[in-house]
Amino acid sequence: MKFDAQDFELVAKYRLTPTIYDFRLKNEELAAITVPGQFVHVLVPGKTLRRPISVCDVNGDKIRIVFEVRGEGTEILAESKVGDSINMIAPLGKGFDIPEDKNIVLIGGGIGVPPMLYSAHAAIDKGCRCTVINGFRDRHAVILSRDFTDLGAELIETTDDGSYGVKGFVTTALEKVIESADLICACGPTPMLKNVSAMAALHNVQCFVSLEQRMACGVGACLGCAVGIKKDNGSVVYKHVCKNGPVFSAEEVAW
Amino acid sequence: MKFDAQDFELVAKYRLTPTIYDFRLKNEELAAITVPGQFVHVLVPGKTLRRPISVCDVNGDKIRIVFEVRGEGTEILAESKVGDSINMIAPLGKGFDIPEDKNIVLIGGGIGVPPMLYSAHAAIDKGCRCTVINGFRDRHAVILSRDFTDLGAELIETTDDGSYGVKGFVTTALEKVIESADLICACGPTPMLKNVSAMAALHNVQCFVSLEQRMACGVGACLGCAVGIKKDNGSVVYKHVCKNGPVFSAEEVAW
Amino acid sequence: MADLSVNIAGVEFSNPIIAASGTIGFGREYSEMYPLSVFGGISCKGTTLAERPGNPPPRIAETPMGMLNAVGLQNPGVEHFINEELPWLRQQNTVVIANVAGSTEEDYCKIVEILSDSDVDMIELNISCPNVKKGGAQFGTSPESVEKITSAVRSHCKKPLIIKLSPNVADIAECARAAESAGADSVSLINTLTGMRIDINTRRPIIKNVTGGMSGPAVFPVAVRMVYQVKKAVKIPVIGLGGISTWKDAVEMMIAGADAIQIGTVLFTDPYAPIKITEGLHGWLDSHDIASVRELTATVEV
Amino acid sequence: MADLSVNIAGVEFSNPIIAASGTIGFGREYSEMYPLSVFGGISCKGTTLAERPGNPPPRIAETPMGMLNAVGLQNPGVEHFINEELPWLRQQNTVVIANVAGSTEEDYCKIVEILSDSDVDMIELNISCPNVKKGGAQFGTSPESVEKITSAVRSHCKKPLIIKLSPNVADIAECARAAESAGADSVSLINTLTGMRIDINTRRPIIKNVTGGMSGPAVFPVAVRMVYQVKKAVKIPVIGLGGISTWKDAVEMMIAGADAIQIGTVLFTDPYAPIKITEGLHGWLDSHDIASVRELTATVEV
Ligand SMILES: Cc1cc2nc3c(=O)[nH]c(=O)nc-3n(C[C@H](O)[C@H](O)[C@H](O)COP(=O)(O)OP(=O)(O)OC[C@H]3O[C@@H](n4cnc5c(N)ncnc54)[C@H](O)[C@@H]3O)c2cc1C
Ligand SMILES: Cc1cc2nc3c(=O)[nH]c(=O)nc-3n(C[C@H](O)[C@H](O)[C@H](O)COP(=O)(O)OP(=O)(O)OC[C@H]3O[C@@H](n4cnc5c(N)ncnc54)[C@H](O)[C@@H]3O)c2cc1C
Ligand SMILES: Cc1cc2nc3c(=O)[nH]c(=O)nc-3n(C[C@H](O)[C@H](O)[C@H](O)COP(=O)(O)O)c2cc1C
Ligand SMILES: Cc1cc2nc3c(=O)[nH]c(=O)nc-3n(C[C@H](O)[C@H](O)[C@H](O)COP(=O)(O)O)c2cc1C
Ligand code: FES
Ligand code: FES
Repeated sequence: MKFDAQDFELVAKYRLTPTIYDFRLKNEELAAITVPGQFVHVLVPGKTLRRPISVCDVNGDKIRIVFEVRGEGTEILAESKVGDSINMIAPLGKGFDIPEDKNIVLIGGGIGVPPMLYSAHAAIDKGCRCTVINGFRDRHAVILSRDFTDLGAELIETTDDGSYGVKGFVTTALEKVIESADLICACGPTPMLKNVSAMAALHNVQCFVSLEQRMACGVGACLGCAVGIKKDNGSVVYKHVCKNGPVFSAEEVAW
Repeated sequence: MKFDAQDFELVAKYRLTPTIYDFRLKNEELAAITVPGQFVHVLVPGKTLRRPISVCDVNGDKIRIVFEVRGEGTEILAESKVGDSINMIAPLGKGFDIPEDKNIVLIGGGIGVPPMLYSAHAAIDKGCRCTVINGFRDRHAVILSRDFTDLGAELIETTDDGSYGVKGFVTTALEKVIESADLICACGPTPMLKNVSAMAALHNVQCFVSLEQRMACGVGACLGCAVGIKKDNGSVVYKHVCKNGPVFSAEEVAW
Repeated sequence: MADLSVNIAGVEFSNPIIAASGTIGFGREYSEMYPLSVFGGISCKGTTLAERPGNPPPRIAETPMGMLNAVGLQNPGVEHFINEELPWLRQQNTVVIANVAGSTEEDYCKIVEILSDSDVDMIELNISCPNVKKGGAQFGTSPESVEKITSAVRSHCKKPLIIKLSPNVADIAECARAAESAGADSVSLINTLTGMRIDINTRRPIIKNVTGGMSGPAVFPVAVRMVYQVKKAVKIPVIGLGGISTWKDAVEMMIAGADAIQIGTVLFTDPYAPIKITEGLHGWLDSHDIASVRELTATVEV
Repeated sequence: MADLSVNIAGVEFSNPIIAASGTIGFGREYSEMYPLSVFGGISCKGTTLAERPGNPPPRIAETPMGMLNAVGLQNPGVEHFINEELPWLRQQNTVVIANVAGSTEEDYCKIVEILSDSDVDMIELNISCPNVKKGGAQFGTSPESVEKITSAVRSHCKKPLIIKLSPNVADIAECARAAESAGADSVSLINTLTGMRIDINTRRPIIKNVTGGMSGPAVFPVAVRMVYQVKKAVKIPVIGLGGISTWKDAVEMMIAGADAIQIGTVLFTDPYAPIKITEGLHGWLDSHDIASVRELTATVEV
């Protein structure tokens, strides 16, 4: 089995900010086979399409997801109660390929921060030196700081307005640490990923990014979640975020 | 004000049978102006059309409704929790005209029983002698017995299969008491109402029936809930259950 | 606060929200809940020359995020409308639109002539009612028939004339063009999509008329698409409707191409929808520093 | 237990539930969750002569009880299908239907010729894809064009031929009749209704292609109506689809006139839908003492 649609029991629920929720969900079978960067496709009662949410962390038989209420679907999801069954197709997609014993820089922007926690978790387990740069709009949007430092990652936090941590974008912070990096993994808004990719290319550092696209099936069948990918000959083909991604090598993305 | 769409607070909720629920809802303004035989038009989350439900009783600022789970809408409604706000357009329609000091026979069939409770309540308040005949499929479907006897009504209960009360239909019981009746009021399935009406006509007793029809607006604007009504000249016109009814004089209904 | 007024074919509306024909009758019932002036205008129940009994029940069925209806144009006839309903409606401080249906071209012309001498502000021609056996639907199904009925009626019509288009066609933009070239002052769209539901236990259609007209949120994406296509095809004002239920839908419909909107089915779900939509429009326009709702029309960037 | 098998144009299906084209690809992904033999058949992703890149993203939008898509026929071409997908699919113990699209009549004929020599069981002609700029849609918009493309393809087709009809027409029964008289062995309907959504903040269409095809529960009543109309118009088997999401919907669609059904969008909501629908059918048929699902077809009493 690579993935399946099954019920997960919501065993704990926290509110990290007024709009961001932290769910802990239990399913022994499916939690166990998840790797960093993969996502779950969540059924929302009353909605035709499921919502893709990255796995924020895995602990034993529990999956953690952290999501922001953006529209109707995530609003309904946020109303779930501990004890509820939530149907998810999991685990989905191709995650980050975390190497052993390297200098790795993980970058999260806003609601792109959660998947980097599981990545940091895995990187530290694999003996990497792990620098995490998380960027937020302002101090009210900051999430998961303790989770990263508890892991033993070196954490740099930036806010656009300087109301918390370093003022500026993640790239400002990245510039200072990029020289010693073997690998960069990033998740966040497209402009941020584009800038991070450009900087990585400039410094010749390998870089992987996690992309978003609107999805229907979530498993690679409907071809809905297209993203332009450069082929070796320079031409662009559409690959699919749910199956070929969400993690892509930065240099192959046709931004 | 004749009616309005407002929130009612669900203050108590009981389950009378595995599929029948008893809701007590509070709204001072609107509860106060309701008369027996009127209904409320209930908003169901996620559904385009509201559900019409008869008022089962009114006590001060509280309205009571008793409904059966039939399809998706009533299923969602049944999941409401005490403390929830339920939006209802209320009170709607033309109810039973309960006279003073008469011999009145009230007949309820199945889920047509609830509105007869408020009618009995009003009839007894107005000094009527009140005989109630309630018919059910079998003993598992019997509801509200204590409520009627507590009021001081004379209660006759029938079941189709004889598993409780008198075996047979309400008309079997009606036949025994009709001679002394000044007025019959009935609510229930159409075949029952038709038979009751025929018997009333035969014995020359005035009879009013509460009809059902699928509704959209519930207030008389969309002309959706048509029912054929005989005019004096014998021709049939469509009137509307929500506005001209749900209570009609039995002799004017074009069955 | 932003200016919500719009002008359709020379008629001023205090806001762009019009009650859709057939969903609010002649307004009396909803006036129990709030003043009808919350609507920029009201399109009255479809009116025919003579009284019509309408279809046998059931006339209503629920569908996923929508409904079917086959009321069949039950109405008291145009004389009754003018004598009994219009005087009262006239005092409600909202634009009054008569919605007209007929079985023959002569019917349409005659009733439009009668209404032209009445106090109504505008006439909306329902050439697309799918729920009556004779007449109605066939006038709206091809550009040729739209052109023919519009021309015929035009010469009898002294009021601004709105042609209401059917979505049950292969190319609605062609129909709109036909209406425009035949002299329509505006088009409104969409009327209902023809649908059907069956009770699996009785194996009978839920709607006695067999088929009915589908409306409500389910049809909204189809309506947005058609309004977008029609707006590109004609110069006359476009009134957009079909499934609008929130202020966001209203904004979306206007951005797609609507100069004004109508709301119907949502009134059944929430009678207070027009008030909520107005409030939502004000809030959104103000927070985006948009001075007039008219600035939204047809601003979609493709 | 009731017999669920159906026979469409000489091809035996173990049950009447077919995966709708474009929603299950070539089946590999869903086979991770359950054997594809839960489906009576699979209609594969629309295949063209040459590989096609498809439309730029976004290709998907949600709508009330439905969705829009404008994938734009991204597919690896017919040769790849035959060489890389078909051999595997053949072993999955389900009827394999190739779904074909083209930009020109010649395209259609050529690809059908190639598929006629392959191992597929049936060919479904998508003459109604609304999401590609060139070709596709215009073949399905009038009875004349349906007749023309069907006749042309027929003479090249050695497999049972299903014509898939577009709902974006004024009279779908006419289109079905045209397909039948030109030699179609079956018709399937409905393809998607054209719709549009706009992001009010960016004022851009959510779907990059501007419009997209609407599917899902919202369209179910339209599909039921059309299947009912088509079944009355033709003698060839009718495959009904559009918004089916429960076993009750499946029963309703068959009662309306379908000999078999397809399910698409519901797979996104619940991949296990085919299994639940099969179970539901068994339960309902048995409790009603109906020996075969075939007894349901076209039994609506009007
Ligand atoms: C691989 C992947 C991982 C993600 N991980 C997370 C995460 O860990 N935490 C988190 O908060 N969000 C995450 N997102 C974004 C999340 O999927 C959207 O915020 C969510 O789908 C919005 O749904 P809604 O009901 O709130 O919005 P609506 O606007 O009601 O959604 C309407 C439709 O658009 C889709 N949609 C809207 N925005 C997006 C988006 N940004 N990406 C994809 N589809 C979208 C919805 O899925 C739905 O189909 C991820 C997206 C992807 C593709
Ligand atoms: C005036 C009036 C008073 C009523 N009082 C009561 C009551 O006190 N208790 C009670 O249990 N039921 C009552 N009913 C019936 C109740 O309205 C239906 O059982 C209910 O609407 C079914 O909704 P659903 O979501 O369960 O079914 P669904 O099948 O999901 O409903 C689909 C649509 O059909 C309509 N519908 C289905 N059955 C009926 C019906 N019998 N009458 C009218 N509309 C229907 C629904 O309102 C909805 O619009 C009353 C009906 C009317 C007209
Ligand atoms: C119950 C009902 C009755 C209707 N009667 C008419 C009518 O008489 N004339 C007309 O032009 N449209 C009529 N319509 C169509 C509506 O005016 C409107 O075009 C359609 O419902 C789509 O809008 P909505 O989704 O906002 O309801 C009716 C619709 C409903 C639901
Ligand atoms: C993502 C997606 C892709 C589709 N691709 C095709 C296709 O390639 N060929 C085709 O004939 N129909 C295609 N369709 C239409 C479906 O086969 C079906 O006709 C439609 O979705 C209605 O059924 P449903 O509501 O069950 O999904 C596609 C539908 C979707 C949602
Ligand atoms: S969502 Fe279906 S292919 Fe990605
Ligand atoms: S439900 Fe609208 S008139 Fe009765």
